[in-house]
Amino acid sequence: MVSEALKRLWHKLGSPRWFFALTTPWVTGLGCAALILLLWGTVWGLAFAPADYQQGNSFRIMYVHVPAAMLAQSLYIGMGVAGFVGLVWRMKLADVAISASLPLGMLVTALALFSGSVWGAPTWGSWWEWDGRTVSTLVLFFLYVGIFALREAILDSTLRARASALIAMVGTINIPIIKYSVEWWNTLHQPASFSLTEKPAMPSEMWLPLLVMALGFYCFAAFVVLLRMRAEILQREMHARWVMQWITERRVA
Amino acid sequence: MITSALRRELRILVRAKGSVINPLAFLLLSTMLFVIAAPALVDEASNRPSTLAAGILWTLVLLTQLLALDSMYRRDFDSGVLEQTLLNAQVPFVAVLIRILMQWLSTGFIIALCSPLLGIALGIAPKALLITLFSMLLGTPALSLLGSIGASVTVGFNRGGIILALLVLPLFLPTLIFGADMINAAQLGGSIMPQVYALGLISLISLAIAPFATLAGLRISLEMQ
Amino acid sequence: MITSALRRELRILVRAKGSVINPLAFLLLSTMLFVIAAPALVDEASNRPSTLAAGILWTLVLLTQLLALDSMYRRDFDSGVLEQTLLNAQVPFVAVLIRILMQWLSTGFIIALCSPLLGIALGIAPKALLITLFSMLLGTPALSLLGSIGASVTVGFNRGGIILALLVLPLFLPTLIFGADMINAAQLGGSIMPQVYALGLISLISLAIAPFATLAGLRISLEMQ
Amino acid sequence: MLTLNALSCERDGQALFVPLNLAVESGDFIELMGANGAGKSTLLRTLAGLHSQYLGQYQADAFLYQGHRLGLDGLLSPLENLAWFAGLEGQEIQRDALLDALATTGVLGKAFAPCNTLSAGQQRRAAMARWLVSDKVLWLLDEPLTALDTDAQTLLRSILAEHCAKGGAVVCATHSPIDVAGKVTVTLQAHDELLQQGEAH
Amino acid sequence: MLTLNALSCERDGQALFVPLNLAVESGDFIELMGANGAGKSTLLRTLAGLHSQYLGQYQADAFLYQGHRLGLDGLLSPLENLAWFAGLEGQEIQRDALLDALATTGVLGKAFAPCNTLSAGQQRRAAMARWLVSDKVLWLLDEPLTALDTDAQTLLRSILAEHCAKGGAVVCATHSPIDVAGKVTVTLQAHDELLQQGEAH
Ligand code: HEM
Ligand SMILES: Nc1ncnc2c1ncn2[C@@H]1O[C@H](COP(=O)(O)OP(=O)(O)OP(=O)(O)O)[C@@H](O)[C@H]1O
Ligand SMILES: Nc1ncnc2c1ncn2[C@@H]1O[C@H](COP(=O)(O)OP(=O)(O)OP(=O)(O)O)[C@@H](O)[C@H]1O
Ligand SMILES: [Mg+2]
Ligand SMILES: [Mg+2]
Repeated sequence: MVSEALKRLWHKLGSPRWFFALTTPWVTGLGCAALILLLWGTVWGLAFAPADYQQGNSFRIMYVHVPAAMLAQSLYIGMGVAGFVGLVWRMKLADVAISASLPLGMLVTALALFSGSVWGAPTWGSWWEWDGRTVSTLVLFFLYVGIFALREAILDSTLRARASALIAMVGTINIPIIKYSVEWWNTLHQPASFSLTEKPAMPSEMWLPLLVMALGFYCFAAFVVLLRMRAEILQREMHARWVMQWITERRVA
Repeated sequence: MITSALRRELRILVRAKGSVINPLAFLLLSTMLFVIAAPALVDEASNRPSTLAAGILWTLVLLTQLLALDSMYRRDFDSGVLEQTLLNAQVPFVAVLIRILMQWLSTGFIIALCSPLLGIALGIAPKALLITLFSMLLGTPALSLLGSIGASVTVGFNRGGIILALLVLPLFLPTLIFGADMINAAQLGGSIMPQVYALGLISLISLAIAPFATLAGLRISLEMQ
Repeated sequence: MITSALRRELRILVRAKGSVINPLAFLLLSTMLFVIAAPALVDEASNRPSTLAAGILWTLVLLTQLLALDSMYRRDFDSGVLEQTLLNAQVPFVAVLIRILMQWLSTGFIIALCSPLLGIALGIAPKALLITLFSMLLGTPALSLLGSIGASVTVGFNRGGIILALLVLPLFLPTLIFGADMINAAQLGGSIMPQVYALGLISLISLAIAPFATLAGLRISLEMQ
Repeated sequence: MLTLNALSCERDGQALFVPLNLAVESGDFIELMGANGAGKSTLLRTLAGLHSQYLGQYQADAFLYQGHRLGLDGLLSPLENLAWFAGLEGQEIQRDALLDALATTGVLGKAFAPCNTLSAGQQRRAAMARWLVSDKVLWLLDEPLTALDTDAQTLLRSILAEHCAKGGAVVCATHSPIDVAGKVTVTLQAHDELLQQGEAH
Repeated sequence: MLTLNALSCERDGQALFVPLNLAVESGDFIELMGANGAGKSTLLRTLAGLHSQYLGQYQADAFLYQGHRLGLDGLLSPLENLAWFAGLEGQEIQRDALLDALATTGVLGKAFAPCNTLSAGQQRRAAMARWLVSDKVLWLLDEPLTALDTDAQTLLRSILAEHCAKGGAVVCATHSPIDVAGKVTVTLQAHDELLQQGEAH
């Protein structure tokens, strides 16, 4: 009984139409949450949080940098999971998810790199330092670019889906290895003068806004990915009857 | 099946002698370029053990491997041998494994054998030359294995070469780091065991993933026709 | 004829976007690998102007160019477009020249534009960054031109990639030396005019030789079928 | 040996031809015809498991597939290619049997020359020799007449007829009819033709 | 238009076929036959200037050569390929004329799809469209019937007949006879056959 129900649910999950219907109410919710959290976090972080006693106001870049860096990794892992699901169960939705998160992931990684460099200029005295985290973020960026290039190169949509699922999966397996090795390398060679590994002892007025910002980033990402997935579904199922219906209903409303 | 596949690979190796000699020649040439373009490198090395040399050597090995990977499945793909292999082999898994093994023998293995020589050219401390060889033997299998995955997915493209690089070089990073580190540890007289474990682990994990992923990649490429 | 050939090249460039983005990505990646494998490089650079960095940058540009060269004529050769071009073009010379120009635009030119960035990563002195760009603009045409000769001769081989490297890298050597030297001279505050003349001369001589030699090479490759 | 159940191949999500039902038994010779682009090659690749976008079901016995790419290694001679192929299938390799097969298809004279120095027809003949040493019963062939001269065309016919007589089965895409006794011609009807005739689904 | 004077092609220093004398005039249709490996493809490549090992002389007018490799860029559509080809020859490009040519050969429906997504026969048809827009008088064709369906085969015949009727000339290697009025069949006799018959040179 239970397994039957699970099977049916699983089958349903694979249906773009069902996904589309299910997520319709989420879009506005996520969008609003993202907007509110980001606004709240920004105002709090930029205007009300106390300045750092060492770095002054430049530390406020943290409110962009840290959430961006976290999101960059999460999105890649999400792609890996989607890749696994797509390869094993041949679920079309998985590829929709990959194609929806890929550009956002690249952008967010670029943002983490950029904000990090901008932050590095006043704190490290240089735009770029070769350190464990900077390198693993850079490698993450290249992993994204690799999948992007691969997708560009394959015309057929089914094959594109399978190839990028495979590569996303292999990349995800390797992410821990890469991270571990890069950190090892850093500890051996770099003086720990600017080590990021220690959690800075921040007062709560400083990290609470960070938490809000991080939540905001994640909501924003969920919102964008969802929106892009829905757009992609509409495009892929352009000729299906339910899409026509949906469009006419919206016209009427 | 294994003997006849091995026999074929050996024959091709003998006919296309280039496949053994060329990667080596490329490595020698690019090492030479380096030494010419950056003579300061060797100058400094003559004074104290150079931690640069190990990194440069390993990077060049990576790039050489990359160049060789591009043609790993291309010939078989274009001629239809690949599709026949996957369709008719009793165990396609074994066929792929043999291919990877031969690729390693004709690149990584040969490179490893010659690495002490290159180490000398780049100014690696004499006592670390044997460890250089050892680090290559331990690390290059991972390059062939992980590279095979990238090669299998890109073999259907005309412009595969550089997409392959993008896919594969990030995966090569850990090998590079531990490989270079092992040589440096030997130069500085420290323990090399952590690096040995790390390299071995990476090669083992690659061995576990690569044949399956390669098979999947080849199947995808064959559908592209 | 020129407009229609240019239009075709542009279309292919747009369809196979990889051909512009990928060499650049490869260059960035291999630079990163270098710095990771040899962090001492940048450490030392931060103390005094690094004469190593210029050499390494130019060597990496050479290797990138090499990777891109392999596919320069391959697609056209395999599809038979090459044979039709040589048979039907009003002036085959011009057709080849256009091909080389586009190859340069999609590799050397783009690389040149991004070279200051790489210079920063490798620790080239800020005052020499503009000269870095300039040396790339002056030197990379020679790479495309000379490389085209090698690519034309090896396009008929399956394992062209590495033979190509062997043929072409020695030809690249003068460009490498003068290019790296020019940056170093700028870093040390010396005159760069001798290197400018030398690089310009090399590119001009290559321009005079390459199209004819490429045509001859392509004819030979076409006979191999 | 081979059954197709409302099978229709897809490219980019579009069905190519009107769904096909077919049951191939031992001894059958199926001639697959249809206009250029009807989907013959795609159908054969699907049956060989090299194309996974399709509607309907099929089920196939152990098969031999011969597509446009011959599967001969250009650096190896026909004999070496044959030996490798036999080994791949796990057969015992008998050099004389292989040479016999090459003699039958008329490329004994080139048995030791690298395949990329063979003419188009000679390469086809070398590939045909492979069918003779294979023990697969179902043959899936894509335009096997290509590049064959008149002698070789006759030879091909007799090889196919003999294979069917021995209890094998052949599915063969072709544009010029192949005279084999008892053949069944299946014509693929392109899906858009059907739509044009107003019989929209 | 084309004259062959005791021409015999060589491979690895071995003459392939008995030297050939031939004078092709405007309106001629030459059907080039011969066993697999007789040297048809090599002869055509020689005439096109793509093979330089031969004995004897030949002289040819401006020609169009169509070998086994079609000369279509896989990334470009048939229309774009045609436009490029016309530009290469220095012709004024008229998009409508190109589309007309594609319509004649029956690939108008694929005029805008990348060539590597066309079926074997569709690619051949696209290549045929190129002959129609070319202004070369002498056509050198290597097995043009390959992969064409029955419609396209008929079309090919009529295109060739029309070209000859308009004062062109065609030399065409083929294994199945092409019915064009007034055709001349030249059969290449392999050199080693000759040797076997004891008429050593
Ligand atoms: C381009 C340069 C930089 C890159 C690529 C980078 C990358 C990263 C990454 C990947 C994280 C981890 C996010 C997570 O927890 O998942 C991180 C966190 C962080 N980074 Fe950066 N970073 C850069 C520069 C900087 C600079 C210059 C500073 C300030 C001195 C800085 C301060 C921080 C802080 C405070 C955290 C949070 C640490 C924690 O919570 O564990 N970063 N960065
Ligand atoms: N690249 C090559 N190198 C050496 N010999 C070759 C090469 N290509 C063909 N040959 C040999 O030259 C001879 C003639 O080949 P060619 O391709 O011209 O024959 P053909 O008449 O076109 O045959 P087919 O009907 O099979 O197409 C053959 O015996 C072949 O083995
Ligand atoms: N790689 C591809 N990607 C997308 N579409 C393709 C691809 N290959 C073929 N097609 C399309 O699929 C259809 C069927 O092609 P297929 O090669 O199966 O035809 P066919 O019946 O074998 O034709 P022919 O007689 O010309 O060989 C064609 O319309 C073609 O345009
Ligand atoms: Mg077909
Ligand atoms: Mg021929």
